[in-house]
Amino acid sequence: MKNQIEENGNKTISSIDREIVLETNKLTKRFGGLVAVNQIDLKVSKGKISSIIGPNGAGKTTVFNVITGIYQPDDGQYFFKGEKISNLKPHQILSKGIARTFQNIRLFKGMTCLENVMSGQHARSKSGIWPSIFRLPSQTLEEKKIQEIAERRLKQVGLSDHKYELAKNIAYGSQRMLEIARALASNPDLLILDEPSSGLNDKESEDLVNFLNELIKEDLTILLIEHDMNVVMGISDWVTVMDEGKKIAEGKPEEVYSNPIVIEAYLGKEEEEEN
Amino acid sequence: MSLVIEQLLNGLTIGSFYALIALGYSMVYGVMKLINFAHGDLFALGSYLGYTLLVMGTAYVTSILGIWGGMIAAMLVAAIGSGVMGLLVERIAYRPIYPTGRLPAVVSALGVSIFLQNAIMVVWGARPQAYTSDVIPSNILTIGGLRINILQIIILFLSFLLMGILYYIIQKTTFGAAIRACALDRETAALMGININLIIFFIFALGPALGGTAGVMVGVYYRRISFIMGWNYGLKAFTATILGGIGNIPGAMIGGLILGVLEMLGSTYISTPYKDVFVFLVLILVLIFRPRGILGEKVAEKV
Amino acid sequence: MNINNKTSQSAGIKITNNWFAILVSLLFLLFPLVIKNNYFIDVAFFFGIYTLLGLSLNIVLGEVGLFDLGHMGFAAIGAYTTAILNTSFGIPIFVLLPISAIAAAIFAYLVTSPIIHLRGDYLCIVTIGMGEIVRLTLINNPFGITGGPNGVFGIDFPSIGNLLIIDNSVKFYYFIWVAVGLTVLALIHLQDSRIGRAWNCIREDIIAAEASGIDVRYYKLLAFVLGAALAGVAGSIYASKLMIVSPESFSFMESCMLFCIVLIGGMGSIPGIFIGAAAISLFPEIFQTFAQYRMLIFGAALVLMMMFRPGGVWPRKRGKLSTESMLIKAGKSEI
Amino acid sequence: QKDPVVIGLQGPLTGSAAVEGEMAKQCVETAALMVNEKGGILDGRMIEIELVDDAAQPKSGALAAMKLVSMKEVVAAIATYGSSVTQPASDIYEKFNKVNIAYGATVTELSERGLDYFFRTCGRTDTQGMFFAEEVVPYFEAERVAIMHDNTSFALGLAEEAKKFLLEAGTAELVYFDAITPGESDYTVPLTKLRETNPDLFYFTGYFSEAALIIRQAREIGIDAVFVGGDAAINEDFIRIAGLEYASGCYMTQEALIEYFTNPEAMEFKEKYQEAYGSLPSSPWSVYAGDALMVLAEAIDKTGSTDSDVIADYLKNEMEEFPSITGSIGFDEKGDRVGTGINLYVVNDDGSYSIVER
Amino acid sequence: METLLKISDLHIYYGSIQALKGISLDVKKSEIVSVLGANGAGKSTLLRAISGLVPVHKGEILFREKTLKRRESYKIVIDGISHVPEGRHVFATLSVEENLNLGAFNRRGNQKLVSERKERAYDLFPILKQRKDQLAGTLSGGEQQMLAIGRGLMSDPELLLLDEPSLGLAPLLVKQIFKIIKEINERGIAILLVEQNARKALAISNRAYVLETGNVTISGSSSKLKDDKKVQEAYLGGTALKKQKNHFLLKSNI
Ligand SMILES: Nc1ncnc2c1ncn2[C@@H]1O[C@H](COP(=O)(O)OP(=O)(O)OP(=O)(O)O)[C@@H](O)[C@H]1O
Ligand SMILES: Nc1ncnc2c1ncn2[C@@H]1O[C@H](COP(=O)(O)OP(=O)(O)OP(=O)(O)O)[C@@H](O)[C@H]1O
Ligand SMILES: [Mg+2]
Ligand SMILES: [Mg+2]
Repeated sequence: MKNQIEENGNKTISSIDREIVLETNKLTKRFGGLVAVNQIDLKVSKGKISSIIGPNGAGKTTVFNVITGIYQPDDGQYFFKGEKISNLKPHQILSKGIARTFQNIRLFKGMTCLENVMSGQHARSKSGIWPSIFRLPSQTLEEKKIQEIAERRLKQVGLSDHKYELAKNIAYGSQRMLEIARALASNPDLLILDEPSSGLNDKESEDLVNFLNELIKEDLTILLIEHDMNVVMGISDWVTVMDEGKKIAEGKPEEVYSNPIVIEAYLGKEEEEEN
Repeated sequence: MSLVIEQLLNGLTIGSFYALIALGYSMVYGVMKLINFAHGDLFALGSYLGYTLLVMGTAYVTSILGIWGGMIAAMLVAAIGSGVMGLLVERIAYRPIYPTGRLPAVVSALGVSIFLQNAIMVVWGARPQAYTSDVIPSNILTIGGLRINILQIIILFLSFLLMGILYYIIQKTTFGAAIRACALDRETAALMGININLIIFFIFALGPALGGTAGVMVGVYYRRISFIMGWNYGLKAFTATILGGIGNIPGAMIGGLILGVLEMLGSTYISTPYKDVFVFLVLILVLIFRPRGILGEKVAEKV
Repeated sequence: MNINNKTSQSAGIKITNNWFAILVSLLFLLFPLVIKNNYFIDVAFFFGIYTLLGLSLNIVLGEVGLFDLGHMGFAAIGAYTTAILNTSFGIPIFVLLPISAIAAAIFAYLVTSPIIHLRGDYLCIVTIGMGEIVRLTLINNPFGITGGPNGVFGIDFPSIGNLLIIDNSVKFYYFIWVAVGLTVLALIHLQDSRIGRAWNCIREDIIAAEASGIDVRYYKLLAFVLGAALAGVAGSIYASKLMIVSPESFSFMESCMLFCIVLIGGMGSIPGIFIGAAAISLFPEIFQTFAQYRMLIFGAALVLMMMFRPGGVWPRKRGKLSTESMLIKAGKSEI
Repeated sequence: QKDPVVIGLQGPLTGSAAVEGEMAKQCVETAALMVNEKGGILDGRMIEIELVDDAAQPKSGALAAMKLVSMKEVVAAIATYGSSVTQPASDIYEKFNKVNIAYGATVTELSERGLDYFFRTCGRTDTQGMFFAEEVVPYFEAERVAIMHDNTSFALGLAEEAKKFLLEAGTAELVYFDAITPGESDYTVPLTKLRETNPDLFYFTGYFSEAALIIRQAREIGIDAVFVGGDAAINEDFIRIAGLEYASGCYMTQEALIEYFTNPEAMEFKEKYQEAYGSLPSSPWSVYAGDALMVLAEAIDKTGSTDSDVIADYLKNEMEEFPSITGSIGFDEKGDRVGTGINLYVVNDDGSYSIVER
Repeated sequence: METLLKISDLHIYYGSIQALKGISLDVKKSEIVSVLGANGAGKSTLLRAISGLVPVHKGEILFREKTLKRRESYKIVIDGISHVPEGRHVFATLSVEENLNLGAFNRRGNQKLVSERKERAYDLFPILKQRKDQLAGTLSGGEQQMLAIGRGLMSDPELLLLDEPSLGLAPLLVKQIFKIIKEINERGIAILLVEQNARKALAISNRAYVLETGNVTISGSSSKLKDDKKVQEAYLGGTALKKQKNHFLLKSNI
């Protein structure tokens, strides 16, 4: 069994040779006695959509949380564009160019949609306390730019009409999109999405897939966690499968989809109820 | 050596008062996420109720029930009185406000605290009152150079007993689990068939009742009570609550006892007037290293 | 307030409506000219002090959502800095005003930086502890400089040579309200800047704020430092008005009152602070006739106020940004 | 019916010192009653009291003073209890030329500021401190003296004056000098520290409320030094709280203990007060507030004027040995009271007091 | 068949926002009824209204012909309705076992009964038995969902309200959960199922309702709805993707 995993892993890794933006090296995270992430090696290629799938509790979100600095790893390093970013704080990671969304939507609920997206640009702006207090021209100008970009991002996710509404008052699906807009506002090189289609119905998921397919045409890389195979298979260039903190397989979607290990651990046998 | 033991005992005695009051803070906080600033004043109210029964009835109660019976009666009266007042406060001042968040309730709690404190002043007068000696047993024991007040032993025993009972209820029974569940998520608790109002009732009656009992103990032990005592004890008990880990019942007990001992240590080895400075510094140090208090559990906050 | 109407107009600020702001400013400007009673002017002065203190706490509590119940400690640092330096070295008050602000800010930085990561109620007790430590230390007269329980007295009136001496109730009234007006202006600017947004983000969701690139630690500290500096200014003015500072002015209860100011008005709402400060400083005076019963009534009033306006009397409304009208103008001239 | 003469009373009616304010109000009202029953002043005008609360806070004190000075009908003020509140308040009264008589502010410096309208019917801490060091310590032939205060203006002032004169006299050794925090209940820890210094005389300069706890706790942990309280330490409430078994045999340095006065004014005051409130005022300061009213009534009546300068002038220069509640009163140039006699009192086994003859 | 739950003309407001605009629906004994609808359509609100978490503004909810209006939540549980809320809501700092115990809170006196039911829950979800002393907050999403359902069964309900039980679960688990839902139903418990996963929901339910912005727009037997054009368009989208998936399936020969 163990051999089989390694064999499989080796075979698949060899089949990519593109520029790597994000790389983790034996990443490990423990919670008490539980090894949530166990020596994970991950490579994310530039300009592509990569997915992580795996059963609940496999440690996918934890990988994201470590990469984005929310948890500190117990072991291993990770590199972004060749630079070591281990142990940086979340806001530093964002400045490096990694933006993310959360599995359970985390918006600034009491603020307007526009303000939410403007906040996403915090790291890309720099007016300090005095220019702000005195509203110096430089600050005014910067604010204007921030707002312009924010409005553009809102438009991109189709929320222009809601810009003055409080984030908590818009529909759930819109909230997901708003969170993505906020992440995009920082103009990231790598966008990390944690179950973006969770809570969306099939129709909405499809819209999401189309949106991501458009998005990838910008100079951007996307890494996402998904349970919805329709989404994963529809857009991923590369899929990594985790189980119990370990990587059990990776490869092109169709390879992974037919991998018996993955089927056993994650997909389950397809039943004939759907036709 | 006997000096150290004596001092330690003193620290524990005052600490057990803090602990009893802190329990009320902690329980209410746990379930309602509300810092009940009025809790200290409910404690003071208990003290005055006991005083009214024992002293203003000019030892009438004591003559019937005996000194010990009188004391127990006073504690019961104080517990019931403070408990009922706690329920009233919850109904009138907190219940309409909870749904709108935690901070407005803090202001309301401060309002209740100011109200109660001044109400006590208006009813019983601004003069400090005294539990007079004809209603209090008092005996100094000297055991091998160690001077111990019997009352001290009794109070320590009683407060540990009360704390123990409470601990058992909260941690070991399903009812206790229901209380903890309410503390986590009231709506879901209701879906379990838990009567939330019953739990709130229980919390707001029991916390102040313990406080009221402590109020009588303080009166009996130190004799002097005053309308502002609630504020002082309240602040200390709140400190103890946080020190132990807020919302955590064993934490409140341990926090109270440790605070009492800390005060003793600070007063003895640092400086009496700087004692509270020392206590707060230790508290801050503890929080730097244990951001959720001594027993505060690491919340499994999943992102 | 009285001075900010002109500037506020030109900067395109809306408090709610410009005309309303102008009306209020005019009211403040004319008040001492119409009401000649010194008592009422002094009451209005302390209303101003509480407004300034409320505004300073609003940065920490209202904007960032940090549970600060020891804010009077910062005011105490400002007040004592002014008192001690003025009485010992004769440094004029106007020079001490910024020095007090800086002293309070440095103090805030030193004490809050190790504990800034604490959450909610744990931060709350630390701020209470901090306030108490300040007060107790002042009472204990360290190095004989704070005058112990008596405090420090004989503080000068603020003056610039013989040009301007602030020595009566009316002048003090204008002094404090000019300070309030300037502060309001600055805070309105901050509210709709990336700094104000960053603060609000932290209040709404710390983790999301971090993940959005906001250095949470820095902005929390900034709020404390700025809030403390403002409180220091308020303390300094307070000291020069009373000519004495003593520890009982900076008790835990007073910190609680500041807390109430922010919540009565509405978290993060600048007009709300005026309402809250009015409630806290005017109520007890209005109820003077009830003598012993006045605090009883005051307590009940606090409860009632929260019952009927739990979100504050004048909560901050969000929607269009106040900067927007200005931005369009600026944008045009720029491009 | 003629217009009344209005006299202001500023005091802590709420807050931590509310007990003092309440009693001051009662005493002043009793004193006013005494004057009014005799036909008032200025040919039949009654005295009326205007009450303002300062909550024992400097800020509220300043506002309270401002309120009184802005009321035209208020002729003079009895103000106020605490020293740090009196400070800004007296500045305001001074600025608006209004006679103000403090009744509990004993800090020495208050009358050293050259104010024209500031008076006090209470004594200064330095005289009492001196009395302790130069009369009380030798009387007990004490060799080891412990002084404890509670870090309030008054108690600290008295303790420091006592310490100063004690060190100057050099007759006894000061083995303990420290503060406790008022408002707490348990003082066994500092007392245990005190016990270890083995004093034979224990001077507590704070208030009765803590004094009562301290004497009990001190005796219970085995401190058998002679206990002497300052003039705020021992009164009826002290005896009630401490219990007679602990209170009897305690001493106090005391200027004006109302129980002990037998002059006609005091007897009348006591009778009226007791009639109205059931017991005697337990604080000496409140009686001084009553004195202040008597003094003001006398000055207004004698001069026939309600002008501040006339009254102030009369108080400083004309008034001598005016028989008031706590004995004869006059004022020196600084506005300090002259003609008080400090005495050492002892609490007897039945709860009464007697002066200790030296 | 006997009608268990009958809702007629239900109106619900959140402040000034109207979430439900006159809904009528019924659930018969031992059937599975699913409620489909877009986000914010009011599906959760419907369930919350049934279990008394939000006040009814207008209309009627009858459970076994007794009104549930203004009835407190805990009594509704005792009446025999159990609600497994959206987003699991397990008690994070309580152990798995304590969570289960609370599910049978109204029977807390009867130790034997509680253990029996607990065993039944463990039978259904063996993984929970392994984790019984672990704090619920540290379970993975799927485990938490199982715990939430298991806990909901502890009160031995006649009607189980499930709010998006498959939310955020891995495909394997989704299948498992649906299988378990079926199993539970086979024990005679009626189920009102709210789901985003329309396909799967329709596959196991007898009847279904489609909710759109507070109104029931389509209802009928599940098989009928599956073939409904509008339903297919709005809720069973992704046909293109699906084909792709089947293609992989063929390739993998399973
Ligand atoms: N803060 C934490 N404390 C303790 N355990 C944690 C914490 N966060 C995650 N875990 C545990 O780590 C493991 C991996 O969790 P993670 O959230 O990464 O899973 P996941 O793969 O994202 O699952 P899902 O698909 O359900 O979101 C789980 O067993 C979880 O219970
Ligand atoms: N507590 C609340 N306060 C105000 N409005 C609310 C509240 N809860 C829900 N709503 C609103 O009521 C409507 C229905 O919400 P509900 O949660 O019932 O939708 P849903 O169909 O369950 O959606 P989802 O698929 O996202 O769970 C939505 O517009 C929502 O914004
Ligand atoms: Mg996850
Ligand atoms: Mg829902």
